[in-house]
Amino acid sequence: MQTITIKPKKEIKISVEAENITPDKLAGKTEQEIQSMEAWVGNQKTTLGELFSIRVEGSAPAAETKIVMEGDFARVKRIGEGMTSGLLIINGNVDMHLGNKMSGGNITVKGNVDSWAGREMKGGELIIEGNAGYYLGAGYRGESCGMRGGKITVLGNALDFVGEHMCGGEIIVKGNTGILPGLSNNGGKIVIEGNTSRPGSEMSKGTIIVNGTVDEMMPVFKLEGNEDLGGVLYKKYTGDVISNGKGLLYVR
Amino acid sequence: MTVITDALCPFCGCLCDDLTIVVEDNKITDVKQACKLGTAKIMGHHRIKAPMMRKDKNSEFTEVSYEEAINEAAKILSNSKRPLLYGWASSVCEAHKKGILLAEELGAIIDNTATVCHAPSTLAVHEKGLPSATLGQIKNRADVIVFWGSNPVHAHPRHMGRYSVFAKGLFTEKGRKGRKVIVVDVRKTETANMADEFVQVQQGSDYLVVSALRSILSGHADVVPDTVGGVPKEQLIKIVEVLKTAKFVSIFFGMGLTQSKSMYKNIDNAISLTFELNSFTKCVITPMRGHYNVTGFGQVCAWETGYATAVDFARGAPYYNPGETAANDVLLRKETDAAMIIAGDAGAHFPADSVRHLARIPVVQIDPYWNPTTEVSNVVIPVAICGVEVAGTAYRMDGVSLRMRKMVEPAHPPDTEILEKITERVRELRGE
Amino acid sequence: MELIIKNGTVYDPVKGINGDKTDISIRDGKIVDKVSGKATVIDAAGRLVMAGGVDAHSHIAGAKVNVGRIMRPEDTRSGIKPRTKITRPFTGYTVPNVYAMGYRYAQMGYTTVFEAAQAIMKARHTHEELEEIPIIDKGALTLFGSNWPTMDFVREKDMDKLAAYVAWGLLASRGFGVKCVNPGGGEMWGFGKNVNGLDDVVPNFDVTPKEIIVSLMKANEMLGLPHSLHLHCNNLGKPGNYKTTIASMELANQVKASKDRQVMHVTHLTFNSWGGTNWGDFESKADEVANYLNNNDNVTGDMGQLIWGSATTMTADGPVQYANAKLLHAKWGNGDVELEDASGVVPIYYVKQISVHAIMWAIGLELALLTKDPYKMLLTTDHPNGGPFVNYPEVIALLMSNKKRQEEIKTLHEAVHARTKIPEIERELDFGEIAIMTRAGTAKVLGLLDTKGHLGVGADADISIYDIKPDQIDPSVEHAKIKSAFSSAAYVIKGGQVVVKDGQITATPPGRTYWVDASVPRQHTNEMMKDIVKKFKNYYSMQLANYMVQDEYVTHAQVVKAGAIPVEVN
Amino acid sequence: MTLNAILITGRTINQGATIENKTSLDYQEATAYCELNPKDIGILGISPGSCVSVTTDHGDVVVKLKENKGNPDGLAFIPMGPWANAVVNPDTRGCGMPGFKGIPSRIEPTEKKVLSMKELIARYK
Repeated sequence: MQTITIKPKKEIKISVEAENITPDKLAGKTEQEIQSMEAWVGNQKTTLGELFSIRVEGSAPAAETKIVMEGDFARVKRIGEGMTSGLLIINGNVDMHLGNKMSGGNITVKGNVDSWAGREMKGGELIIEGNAGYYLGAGYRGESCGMRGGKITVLGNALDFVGEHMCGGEIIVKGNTGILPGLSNNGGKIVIEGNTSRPGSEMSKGTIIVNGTVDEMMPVFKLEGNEDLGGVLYKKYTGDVISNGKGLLYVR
Repeated sequence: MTVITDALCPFCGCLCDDLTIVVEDNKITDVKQACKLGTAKIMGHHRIKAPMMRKDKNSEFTEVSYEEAINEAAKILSNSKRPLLYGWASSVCEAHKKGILLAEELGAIIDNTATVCHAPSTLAVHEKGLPSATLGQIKNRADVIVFWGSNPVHAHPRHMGRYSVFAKGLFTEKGRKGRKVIVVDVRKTETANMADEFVQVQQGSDYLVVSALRSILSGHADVVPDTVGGVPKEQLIKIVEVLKTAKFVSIFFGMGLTQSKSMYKNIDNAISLTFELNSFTKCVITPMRGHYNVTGFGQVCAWETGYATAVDFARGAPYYNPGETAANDVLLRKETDAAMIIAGDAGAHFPADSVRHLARIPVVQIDPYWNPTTEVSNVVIPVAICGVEVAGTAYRMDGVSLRMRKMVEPAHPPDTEILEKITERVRELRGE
Repeated sequence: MELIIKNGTVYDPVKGINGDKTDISIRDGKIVDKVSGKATVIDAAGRLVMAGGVDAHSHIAGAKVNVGRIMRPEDTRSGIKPRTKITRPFTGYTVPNVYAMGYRYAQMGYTTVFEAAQAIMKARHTHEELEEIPIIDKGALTLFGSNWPTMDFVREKDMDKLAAYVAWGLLASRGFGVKCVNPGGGEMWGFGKNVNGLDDVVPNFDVTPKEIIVSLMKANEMLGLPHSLHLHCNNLGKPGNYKTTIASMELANQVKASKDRQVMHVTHLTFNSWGGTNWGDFESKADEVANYLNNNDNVTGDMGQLIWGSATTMTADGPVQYANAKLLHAKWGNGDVELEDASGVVPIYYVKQISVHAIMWAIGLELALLTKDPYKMLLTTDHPNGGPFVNYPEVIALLMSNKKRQEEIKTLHEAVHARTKIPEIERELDFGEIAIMTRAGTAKVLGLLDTKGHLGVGADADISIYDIKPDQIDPSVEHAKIKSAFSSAAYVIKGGQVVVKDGQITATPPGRTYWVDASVPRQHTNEMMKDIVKKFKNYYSMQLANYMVQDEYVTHAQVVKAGAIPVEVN
Repeated sequence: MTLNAILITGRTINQGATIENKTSLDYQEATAYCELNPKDIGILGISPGSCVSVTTDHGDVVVKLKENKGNPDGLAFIPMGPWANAVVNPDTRGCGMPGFKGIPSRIEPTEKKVLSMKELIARYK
């Protein structure tokens, strides 16, 4: 087991890009090695050591590596990018693109995350105890596929475009979401415990379950009747009818 | 007296190229064929006379030499860790190229005024493409014209005469009489008053209305409720009928779509409607671009960087993600630590919080006119007016590029020259 | 400035040099007989030396290329390289930015590339991009196949006016040659329709694709243009279209060449050599097309080879692109140009296990291997339609190695066995044949053989040196080495300047832009212009005075004069 | 006396004609106003030409009241420009575009005067 503890040295105003902070990249490295790894502040190339105090205990492969981040990372982007295994625990807020393209391992955030968390995620688990920003588990501009696998859980709320272009995997939002969750869903599962608006537009596959209220329904769904899901009765819709979509939308 | 014919108008995205300009003693004394907007710009307004600087935003400006101002601008920009180069719409493509090079040198973010106008249209194009046509194709063929969330009577006064509603062409010899005009808006505008069919949408509901039209078009009227976004179902059915039985449909859209609730997804959806209508008829869709060369910046930026705008060069390679790298994103997050505003007016057209941040950081302005950006600037460099005093390239709203003429000799240097000198000075400061 | 390349193994088919050790002397950007002792020496040390590559058909600049970029940020991000002291950033794979376009061609040893289609009305845009593409020489072919003036003059059978219009259109667009895409189809796409064959009548204009093709070929020869008519056949993208393709090729017999070259170049034949009647019985008819070429000397073609993975289709063939977008559920860019033509852009992903794609992959290779004379079948991928040009080395390796082809075939949909001939073809091309398909042949087809495509005295000093020793390599076995060497030239010399060393860009001079200034009798132009003036007054959305590409947009022009018919002196 | 309205901003021809002349009174007249329909104006109980304060979650601004019969009930319009931007929603919603349309607002008569462009921007310094 290797544990790496990372704390900001000072308040960060200009966004830091720190895609090196993943178990894959830090596993087996010493404090000194990690400190000398690249990070960017705006247009300035710097090192992780300049920005963060880093403590390393033990040495292990990525799968047995735990990164613990203490403090405010609200201006640190791309943490956990592409991670394949290991643990990443953030006791604070984080900036955009958390866990983008991750395919394994586990990220837990105690605070809030900014937009594009779990973008193009392929596997692993992302747990956000606070709120999420826009485009949770979505895709990159122009790509036809967003999240493909893995699981994202948000205990708070998420903003617009949750799971845009999702092709697989699962997103659970315990609170409310903004507009257009599951837009162009092509095979993912989204569960919204709270309220939302305009869910499931252009869905071709996948499932969206809304347990709260739907503020505005898209006029693209066919009401199929009621269905019992685990003891709860839902209105079951299929769509999007425009493209003969096979998506399922359940509204309580 | 000199008479310049076939001159181009440096105001809106219509880029009218049939103006006649009368010049006497290097002064424009008459503008013919232009609309109120074009005439006002070409006839000219009060100008900033000389470069100005000040240390503190609340103190008065002092006039300085161009050299001093350029030197200070270069210092401010090269000391910045997160510089923003914003504006560009009221400038020619030749300046855009210089600006992109400067952004590369600085590791800056470069963004243009589309960010508060049609950049969402570009986001939609990433999703669905853009089935469009040149304006003459529409003039010669379109028998149904739709204006959605746009008000050309105010924003593009000659559009309807030259290209759309009234224009006559090979297959549209009857002009207005042979056309059906549909206007979709949240309020009854002057454009709506000229329509054969006005569709009043509840503010923010455009996305739902487009989807309802698509559902009806695909034979699923059954899933559409009695009213959608305030529009009765019967009217939606009627419109679908008009659209699918037309010979050539042209949809024009404006900020009513880009700026309302579902933002770029409105356009994304409208492009899908366009796509699907092509199974029944010919249909094209075109953004009503605001500034005369806001389209040009997107074109130049795309061929130089691969992305149309909001490009972040911080790490030496272009990175693009509006919502993260657009001008207001970085201003509102208070990330930007210096800005250059050129040929666009962030002070007037950005939300208060963004302007508030500009008021806190060093700002360089390059512009012919005194405007709200001047009020928050430290260094102000006046330049010649592109398309009036400087020749160069501009792109019409339909992506057709044209060469702007020079009408009179400028008293100020062109922005290309200022940008070149700033770039040179930046290199010197960095010891390159 | 003098340079000498010593000890290279030279392939220069034009001069009959086939792997000989020959020194090449360079002065002031040209190849010369000899240089002084002060010349800088490059020791090629037995390595492969060829003339700089010449590409006769690639979509590198202009409106539709930029539509591709704007539509595809996901493509832009896939090829990113930060700026260096010498180079601007590289971006994109199928739709690279202007810099990557020039750099990547140069890195492969290509020094001249022609953009395959520009509408006159949007030519200014093409030239803005061409001006920004570093290093390589370039030019653009201008679309004439659906232009209203073309169709009017064809209907009126007024060849003088048509020739005058072509000459004027080339001047207006600073174009190099006559491109004709799905003739008549561009006009019909104006109302969402298409032509279905050579004898369909275009409504309102009362002409057929056949008449347009033949008339444009005649006008092309009347003007003695360096290049022939460059044809994208009707019915592209439809199973069974090989019949239309061959019928189009037969039209070449109606016209006599004014120069030592073909009268018709039929482009991206991978997309036009299709048998079958639908996607179910879709099959290759490359053999029929190759057979036609083998028996006729007035037509040439290019491959348009398909490459696995991401591509961006872009063409003036508007209707085919809508069909593609529908078929693929893909995003769709459409760009009708008033009175002139159409265009469309649709991304595609070519997959080995899709039968149609596997067959298309085979068609390109069959065309190249079944056409006996490599001067008749140029190497292209119809960038970025079949795939991006950076894959030319892959195509070269496939053509030089049956072993590689057989390995590849094993990974493909089984349809490649039953519905193509590729598994049985054993031919392997040699370096000389590759030099023809990528240099000598392309230069000849373009009519640029005086200065391009060879290493004789007087040629432009555009030279590539590859890290292959032809006498020590068996391309059939060592195809990976072939691919890697052609991907990253050891040296590239452009206009006498070293621009690439060990695959890295070392200098970025601006290239030149070729365009053709063809003269016709003034009275023909005057008569023709009466029509044009009317069209601008009534139909165009812009003024005639603002239409033509101004000198400011072609700052490194290489003007080729043409005009074979007797020209009156004023 | 108070009207809750959805605010939109946008172009007008006079805003455009004065856009390069932003220090002028013409520009202020062309942009520092709020349009409501006669019914909504009736609710406010004042006449066009009077000053109103427009307050949103994002700020407040004083502009002149104008009548526009084309506005539906509860829809307010302020031409794009610094006065409108004092109250628009800055959130770019992951797309780079601030909220220039669809902002819930409270409109009230006021005794305060419309600030000049310079005074308005001075508030941000």
